[in-house]
Amino acid sequence: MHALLANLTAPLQAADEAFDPIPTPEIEWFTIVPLLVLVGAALGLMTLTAITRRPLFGGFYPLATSVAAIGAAVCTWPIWDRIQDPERGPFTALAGAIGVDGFSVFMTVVICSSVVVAALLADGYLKREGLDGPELYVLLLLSASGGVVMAAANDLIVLFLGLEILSLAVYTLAAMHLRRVTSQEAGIKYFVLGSFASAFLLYGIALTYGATGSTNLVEILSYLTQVALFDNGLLLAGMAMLLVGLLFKVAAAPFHAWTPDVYQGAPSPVVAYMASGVKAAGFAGLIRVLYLGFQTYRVDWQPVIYAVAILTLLVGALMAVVQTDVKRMLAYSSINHAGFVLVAVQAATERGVQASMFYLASYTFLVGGSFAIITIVGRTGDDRHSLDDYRGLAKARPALALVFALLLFSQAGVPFTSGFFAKFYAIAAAVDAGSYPLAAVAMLTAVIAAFLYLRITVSMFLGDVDDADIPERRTLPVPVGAAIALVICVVVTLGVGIFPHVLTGPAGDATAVLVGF
Amino acid sequence: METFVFFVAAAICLAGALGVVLSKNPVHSALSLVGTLFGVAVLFVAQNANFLAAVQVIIYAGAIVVLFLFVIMLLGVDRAENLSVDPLVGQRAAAIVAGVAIFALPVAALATTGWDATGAIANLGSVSDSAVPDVEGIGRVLFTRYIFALEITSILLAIAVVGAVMLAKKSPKAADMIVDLPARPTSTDADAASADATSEEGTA
Amino acid sequence: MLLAAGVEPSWYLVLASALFAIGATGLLVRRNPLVMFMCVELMLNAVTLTFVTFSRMLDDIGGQAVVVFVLVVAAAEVVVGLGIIVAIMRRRPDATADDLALLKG
Amino acid sequence: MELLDLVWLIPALPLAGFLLLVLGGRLLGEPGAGWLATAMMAGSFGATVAVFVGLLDRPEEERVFGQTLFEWMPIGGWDIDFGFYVDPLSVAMCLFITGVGTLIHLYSVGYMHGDVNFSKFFLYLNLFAFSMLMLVLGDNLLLTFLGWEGVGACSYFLISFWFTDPEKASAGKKAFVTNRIGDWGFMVAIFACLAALGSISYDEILSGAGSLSGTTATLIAACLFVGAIGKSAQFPLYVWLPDAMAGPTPVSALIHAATMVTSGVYLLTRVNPIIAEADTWIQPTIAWVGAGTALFAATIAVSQKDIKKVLAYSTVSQLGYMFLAVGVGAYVPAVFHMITHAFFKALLFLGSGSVIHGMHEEQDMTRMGGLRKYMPITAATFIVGWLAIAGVPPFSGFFSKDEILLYAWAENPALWVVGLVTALLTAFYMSRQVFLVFFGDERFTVDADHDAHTEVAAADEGDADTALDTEGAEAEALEHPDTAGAPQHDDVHVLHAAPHESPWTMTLPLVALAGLAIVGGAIQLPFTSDLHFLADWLHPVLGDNEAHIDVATGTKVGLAVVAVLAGLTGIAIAYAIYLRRMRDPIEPAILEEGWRYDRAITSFMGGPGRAGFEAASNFDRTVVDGAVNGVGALVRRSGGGLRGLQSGFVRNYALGIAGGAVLLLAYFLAQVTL
Repeated sequence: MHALLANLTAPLQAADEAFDPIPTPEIEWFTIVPLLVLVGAALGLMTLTAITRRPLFGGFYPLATSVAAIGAAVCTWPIWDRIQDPERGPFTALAGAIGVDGFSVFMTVVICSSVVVAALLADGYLKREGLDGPELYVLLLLSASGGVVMAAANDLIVLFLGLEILSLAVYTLAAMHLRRVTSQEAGIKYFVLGSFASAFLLYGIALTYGATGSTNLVEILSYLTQVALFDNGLLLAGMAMLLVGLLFKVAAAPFHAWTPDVYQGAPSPVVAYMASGVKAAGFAGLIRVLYLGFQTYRVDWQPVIYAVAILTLLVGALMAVVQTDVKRMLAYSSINHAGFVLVAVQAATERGVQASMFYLASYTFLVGGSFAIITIVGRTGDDRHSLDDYRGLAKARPALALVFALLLFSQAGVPFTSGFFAKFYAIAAAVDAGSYPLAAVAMLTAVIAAFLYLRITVSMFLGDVDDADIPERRTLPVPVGAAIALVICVVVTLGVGIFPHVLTGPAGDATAVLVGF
Repeated sequence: METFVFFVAAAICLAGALGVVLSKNPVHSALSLVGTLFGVAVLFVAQNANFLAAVQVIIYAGAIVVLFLFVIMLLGVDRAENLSVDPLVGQRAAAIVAGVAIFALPVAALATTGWDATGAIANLGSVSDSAVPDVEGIGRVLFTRYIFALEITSILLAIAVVGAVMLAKKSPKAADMIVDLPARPTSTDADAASADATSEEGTA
Repeated sequence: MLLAAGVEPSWYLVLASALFAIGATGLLVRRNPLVMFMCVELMLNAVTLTFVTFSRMLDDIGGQAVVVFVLVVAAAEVVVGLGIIVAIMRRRPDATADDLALLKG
Repeated sequence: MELLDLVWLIPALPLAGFLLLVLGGRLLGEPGAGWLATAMMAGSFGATVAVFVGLLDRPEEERVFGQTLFEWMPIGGWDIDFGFYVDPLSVAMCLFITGVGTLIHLYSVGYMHGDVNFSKFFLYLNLFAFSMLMLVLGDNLLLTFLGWEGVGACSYFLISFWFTDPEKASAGKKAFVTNRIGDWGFMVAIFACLAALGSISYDEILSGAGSLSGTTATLIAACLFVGAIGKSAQFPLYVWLPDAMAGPTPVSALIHAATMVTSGVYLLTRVNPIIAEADTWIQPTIAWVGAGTALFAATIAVSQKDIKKVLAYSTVSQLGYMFLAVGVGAYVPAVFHMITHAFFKALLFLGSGSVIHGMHEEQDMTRMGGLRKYMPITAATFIVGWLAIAGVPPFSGFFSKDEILLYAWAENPALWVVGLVTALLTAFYMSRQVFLVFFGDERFTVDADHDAHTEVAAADEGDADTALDTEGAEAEALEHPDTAGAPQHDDVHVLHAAPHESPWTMTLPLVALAGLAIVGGAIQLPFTSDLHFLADWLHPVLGDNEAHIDVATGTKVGLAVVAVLAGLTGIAIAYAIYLRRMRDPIEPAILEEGWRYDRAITSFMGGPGRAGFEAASNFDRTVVDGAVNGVGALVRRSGGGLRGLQSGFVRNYALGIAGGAVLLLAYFLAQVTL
């Protein structure tokens, strides 16, 4: 028996000896604990559901999801601690695949926060719409893991995979409300355009690979600093294609057209995640590629981001003003916000990164809270989003209207809210970099966009209230999860608005150590 | 010899690609796609990427296209599409201009470098070294430099599974569908917007 | 004449660029979501061809390894994409991309 | 020294009041919430006085100091701190903000009696006071800007306080939007300072102003000026202020007369070193915008019927004086007028509130008359305010206005002429108001029994705006006084109860303010520099940037006499038109001429007459208002145009992506030099 076995395995052993064993790289496990927590929680949730067939208790899924996301955020602490240790500092891990630096940690936390908010919102939403099930949470966690990968990606292929992980889950989530025609439409539009854009991104990676011989951002950087590639069309074309894919993800004009349609059609809690987590991950990728890989080619990409920022700001603000659907308004306003982040990004300075990090972090809570309200007001069917549906909200649900007004004013950049400092830093970064016209345009669009937020607020607080309608509105149910999410968002918005250093501090610490910067 | 192979395979690729775009019937498009995939596989072989050629045929032609055909048959959507006219005015012309530009600009980019790649040579290992088969070379790279990328592809596949399950969960009946947008008037939206604007001003 | 000249690696790149452009144009002109999606596959194939060609030009195996990831992504995209398309077209088999235009403005 | 450490208390007390009201406002209810808020303001006033005394103890050159509380925003090289900038200017501002503020808080206790949102009102008032004090005390531009925005937001909330009324809510909206335009200028200025000086703290800005290039200084000054005209309601951004009168009257008094609207003047005074560095066209521009606004608003005020609208345009006009002063480098007179104006305009607004209160929410002056019998205290104090604003010596307004006119004369006699004409008009329309409200016949009847009549009254209020058209009809009604008393007459206002004097909480502030309006001029007496208390006090702030004029004493006296004569002329004309005729109703010809005041103005003043005033009003309504709305329409239109691109077709969107990709590729490849 043994002999037989030995005979059977002998050729295999011979084959083993014929090749050198592959020297697998050392895996610094602690650097990917947040990722593992997110993925593990997703898979655990899925497995548990397969066994138990129903949640352990009401609200189990959102609770588990939030705990996992918070856990992932907490698990960044040892990494942060080590990075901030001046003797060790930032480093690359997993054979150079990921950059472990303050920036990645900061963005990881931002993305995890957006997951918490979205999961809390989803609870009431799914029950209301009769879509109960763990899938949304599983996909949310998996998608966030893609975002975390993007935030740390040190290699274009890893970035691409992260982007696909992030996006594929969100495509599905956008289409998940199968009873709504618009949700289906949102899903397919997002999917077709998303895969179109990622094909460009991939082509860009290929051309960059051809020009530099590597897909690793640090290697690209060192190659570009050693070998001056003047007038290298391949590299420039690769950069252009990469920008197409990344600017699509952050919804910058002229790659923005999907945003309003998808935001309007997709389920509201998912939109909350799209506008915060997905956008933050997209910007993380963009900043990594531009600031790390192509930092020596700053003069080439800076004008492009400059122009795109202007276009994005204007399109977002102008289009938002003429909408009558609140969800769509906020979709356009999110384009305007993306423009502000681009204003910071184009500065190509450390301060620019700090400003964009601050912006993304505060915007995550602003938009999360705003979409919490939209989820609530949307009511069963998720389709009551016109301005008229907000008329007289202040009378029916004063607290809700007040919170929404606060979040909207913050988005408008009114002082004492996080939105003000977000805009302030973004513009200050641009001014610092000498981009005065851009700063002026950014401020101008902030003024234009103020009309929009005011319009919603006015219709909430004024509105010729149809009294017959109020009793119905008074019964607008505010699920526990959404209420918690709102409280979190309001606290952060006001807290950061009054004490901005709670966020500027970490943002400052984080960028000082962006690898290669 | 390679020249001959290149031209034949390139012709197959282009014909297939044009077939995908120009076939009225989606089934024909899918079959043309197989042609392109096959042509690309041949080009892989011509460039010593034997492993990838095999994978290309197995995964792409064997799995992906079959999935396409399966869906077409399942849904019975093999209805011919009228390609003689595009309902979106100007779309086709603009698409062709864009297509030409997307072809020409990378080629122009290539021309600036003297039709050559400018990257670092043999960064992760040689292809031409006959002592190391490409399977081994790829395997080594996948398990060293790209180990993290390789691992996270599992997340991608998990998403594909969960997503497919969720989308296939249950098909709502027509009566349950929520068409939440009122049919819009076909008149120009700008007019409607300005009318709305004036009414807004009126209340102001 | 061309045959005599021997094949230049850059020809592969030009071919890949052509495939990419055809795919992109196809997505812009076709209305059937399935065919549009096939066009995306064409584009991805153009990219894999580019990678393999650069891998040869640079004598670097890394370019080939990347193709494996592209294949995986393509497969996953197909699953999700077809899932969405099936979900929609099961109820509306005749729907074209142009019919899905409720959301606009 | 110890006294100066109390600075933080000045804004902290109103903030504490605000927080307490947020937490327990509903519990406190009426009148507890009001008293709490008032007490906080009074405490703040006390702290300000303490700081003032502390500052007085110091030698002049040590009176400017910053007090950093904590590091606010450590980011990059720009560490912006949270701190106070204490100097004679900010303390002077704080004194009248907290002083007048306390009185208005007290007044509100009576005025808001019975309002369902009583505690909320005081919550906003305290928040406003906090923001305003931060604006004044902040030690850097950003902190000032935060206060600036804070007062704007509070103003917005308070204007829209009765938000169920669409007109009022939309007035709040207008205020918000117009102010954003001004704020844009302010923001640009902040960033320009950051870029040019690397700091926005006043310490560094003011000391570094000399090193600025002329262009930068001009840019900063011009942008701050844009911000100032937005907040201080100067042409063409004044449109929000008259509309803002929709808010409760104490709000009008506090925000739209005494404090917030003067912050533009404060800001320009604060940055006087930058203005000094700027190109020479800046100051004349400020002066002419101010003078133009003053005259323009005064002409509009002449034809207003709403008791508060007259005061609103009057405020715009008086603010114009202050800008005129700033423009000719007369910062001290600007601040001086700001202070006296705070006294008498708050007094007038509160008095008008008292009238409205006593008349049961009637605001149309053509339906008042003879009210001095019913509300003597209000009438007496209002008359004091009237004499002050009309520039009758020795009331405070005379001194401050005279000083401004003096500097204007020294700079450019044309400015002086505009100022003088404005002074005449001011005296005229204020007299008109006083005569229409407190003197003459009662143009209302009291009918306590018929509840039905209150509805008529309510309906009448609705068409206050169209009242201009019914002017003729009303005049005819008065031609036949025997029918005027008939309660059945449609055009005669019917009250369900007699007008009454307001409670002590409302009259006490009136009396206090009237006292201040009388003696307020004492802080800066003319003719001898020994009595220039305010100028001496502000000297550390202004230094040499204050204009020095060299005008003979004889000229000074002459100018003062001319100014007084102008004021008296205005009063006399109004007296002739509005009062003489009323006392003498037997002379129908005079009466007719008199009531048709438009014609009378034409004959008396030889001026543009009704058409002119109407034109000014129309210009206000159509062109300026229209321009503000037009910007909105432009934005909407361009958005509407872009909307066509958002066609809903996924292939169109894909084309956009492909097109963008082509553009990017083309741009990048164009960088390649072959």
